[in-house]
Amino acid sequence: MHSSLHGASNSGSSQSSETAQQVSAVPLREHNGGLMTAVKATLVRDLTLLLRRRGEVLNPLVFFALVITLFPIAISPDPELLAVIAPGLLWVAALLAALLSLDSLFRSDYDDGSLEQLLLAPQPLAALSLAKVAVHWLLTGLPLALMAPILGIMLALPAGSYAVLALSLALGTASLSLIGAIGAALTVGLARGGVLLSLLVLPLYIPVLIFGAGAVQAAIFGEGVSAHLAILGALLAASLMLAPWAIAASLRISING
Amino acid sequence: MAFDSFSEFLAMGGHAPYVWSAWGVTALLLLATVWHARAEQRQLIKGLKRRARRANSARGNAQ
Amino acid sequence: MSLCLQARQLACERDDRWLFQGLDLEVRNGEIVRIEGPNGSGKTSLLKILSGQLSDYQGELFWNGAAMNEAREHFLANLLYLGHAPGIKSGLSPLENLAWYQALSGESGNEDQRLEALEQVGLAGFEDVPAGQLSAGQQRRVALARLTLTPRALWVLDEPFTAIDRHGVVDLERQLVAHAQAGGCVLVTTHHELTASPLLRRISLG
Amino acid sequence: MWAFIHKLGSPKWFYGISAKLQPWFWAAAALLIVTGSLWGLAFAPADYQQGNSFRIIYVHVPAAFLAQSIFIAMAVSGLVFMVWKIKVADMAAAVMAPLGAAMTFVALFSGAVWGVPTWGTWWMWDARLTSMLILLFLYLGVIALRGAFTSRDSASRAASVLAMVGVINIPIIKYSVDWWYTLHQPASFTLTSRPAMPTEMWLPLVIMVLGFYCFFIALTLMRTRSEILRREANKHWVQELVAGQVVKVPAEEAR
Repeated sequence: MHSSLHGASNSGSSQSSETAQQVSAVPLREHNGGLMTAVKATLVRDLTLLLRRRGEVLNPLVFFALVITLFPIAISPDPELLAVIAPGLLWVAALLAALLSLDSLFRSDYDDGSLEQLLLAPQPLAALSLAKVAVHWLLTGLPLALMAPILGIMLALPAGSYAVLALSLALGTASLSLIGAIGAALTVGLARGGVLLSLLVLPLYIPVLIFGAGAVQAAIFGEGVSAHLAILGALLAASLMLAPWAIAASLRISING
Repeated sequence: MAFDSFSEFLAMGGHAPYVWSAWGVTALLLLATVWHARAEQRQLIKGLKRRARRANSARGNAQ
Repeated sequence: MSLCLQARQLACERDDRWLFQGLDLEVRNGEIVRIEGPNGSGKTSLLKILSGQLSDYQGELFWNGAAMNEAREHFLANLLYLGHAPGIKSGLSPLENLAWYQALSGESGNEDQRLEALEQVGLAGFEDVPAGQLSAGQQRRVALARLTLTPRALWVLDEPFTAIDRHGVVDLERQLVAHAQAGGCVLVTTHHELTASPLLRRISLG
Repeated sequence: MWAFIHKLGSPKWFYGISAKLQPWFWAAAALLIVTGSLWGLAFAPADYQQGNSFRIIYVHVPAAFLAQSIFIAMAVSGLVFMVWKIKVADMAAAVMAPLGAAMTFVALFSGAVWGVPTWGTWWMWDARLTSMLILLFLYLGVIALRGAFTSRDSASRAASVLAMVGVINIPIIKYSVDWWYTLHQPASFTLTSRPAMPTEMWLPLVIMVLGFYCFFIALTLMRTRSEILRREANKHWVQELVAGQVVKVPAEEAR
């Protein structure tokens, strides 16, 4: 057992303090804010990276379209039946597509060592990770929300619910990105974290799914959707307040190995 | 007493399969957790004792 | 203001095994401190503890006399840590990589500074090549460009000589000595034998 | 106060005090559960609507209570571990998770079985059962996450964070599932919500609930003790403790 330490600091400390007096000191910096600079740079960096690898941005969208194609084939092409299940199908498929891309949120940063550097920045880690999540939503959740109405047409989604579908998805996927990022941060240090990530995150997605799909259904039945959207907004506000701290704490755990 | 006889008690007014399966599974799980905890404890202490004895005899041989 | 990083009775246990125990350490300006020890003796863990990344340790850390918890932000503002992985994004050019690192500490900086830093590490002409197309040694040099680009008093370098050619090793070693002479401080682990210098101090683990 | 918290945090102290407490909780659990079972099964009157199938309530409700309470206890332990670095709290959290999952399973199973005479089907997407099912997934997530790490310290901290995130979400999940259920199944019959239960019906239920809680405490104490031995096997006090017992054994063999 290697338990003891040989010749720790006694060997040279006295002599080195003498040398320390001979040399001038490098001026120490005061930490002077710059949080906005750091957040902006992180946003720009992640956007640039993802836009250079367009495949990664497109894959969730293709997955979304593919899954939606499977349902009429598996169930029935009957427009009336499809119209009934369309809100739920669209929401579940979008949710899975958003989940699919989560695993890579911190993975490449972890692998190349820049996550370590992110944690050592003299800025609040919560704010920096929020920037990363924002980019994830901008390039996954938002495109999914914009694409959903097109797939809605293919599922014979009744008129009048398209705007609500896109809006509820845009609001909801933002919460999904935030909650999912906690799971991604917890599993980033694990070699095969992908499946585990879904297991951790999917139960937490249920409230968003209920009110998101509920909003579209309410729109179809001609009921008021403002309550649903308000709750989705409240969920987003709560996630915005709490998730960044959980993400930061999780990242610190993962970096410890 | 809600039942007139023991056989009536067992029959649970025709709901016997449901009542007894629910209670049975519960009892089984509770007992299983206790048994598992006991087995776990015994095994641990046994392992620790074996280790201590080995350490003891090693010390004895050295002397 | 002088610089002082102190560790008192530092101990690190990793899954029932003590990596080190009762370690007292004081690092001041004008020093190069080399942490030595065989593989698995906890060199990287020690550097991670000293750079505030690992919280799972016993003992106390002080930065300029203040407990690390309270001085953390000031400490991080004066720290430059380079780990095993260079932390270079393969999808970004060296210039873009450096720009992010500069911004992380709150400085926007300008392109001339970054170009100059890259030139100093011998990467002139590679400024706009995606870092993924550079060799491992060149990527390491991009990371090392941060030493001149973002001046920090305390350098914590984990195996900085990895993948660097002989010429680069000499340059880097000279840079470490110059930093210490200028009053900075270097904490380093390396398998490369550093030239003896009055500024160099060794600490062995394990 | 601080001294007390840290004393409580010392595994050795906890090992000693839990040895004294444990038998009391086991006795209370056994007494309460046996009394409650006899009373609930044989003496409580049958329900005027559901007949004797209603007796499932005496296992379903305590299990459901415990399932939720254990998750909260696990999250609180996680918080204590993260804030004060008290390792015993994490050991307790680690042994609570499987029991919580087992209780959730009991609640689900008894609920499903109860559904057959009540609704005529083995599974209903009833609000309570659906929340329970989600809770089971949350438990499985925590257990799986703890198991996935190679470093025990990281595993503990990750599981603590997940338990805390989960406990914040449980009320939200419960609320949204209730809301979803009323939307889709307006004014339907739920298993356990009933107006004014007579005393001889709810008293055994209270006894069973208390018994289950005592059982949970006793089992957690016992398994935390095992966990302490496992994790502190290299510590001096554990070796002394075991050595004291080892010395006795050869003496017995010699006779």
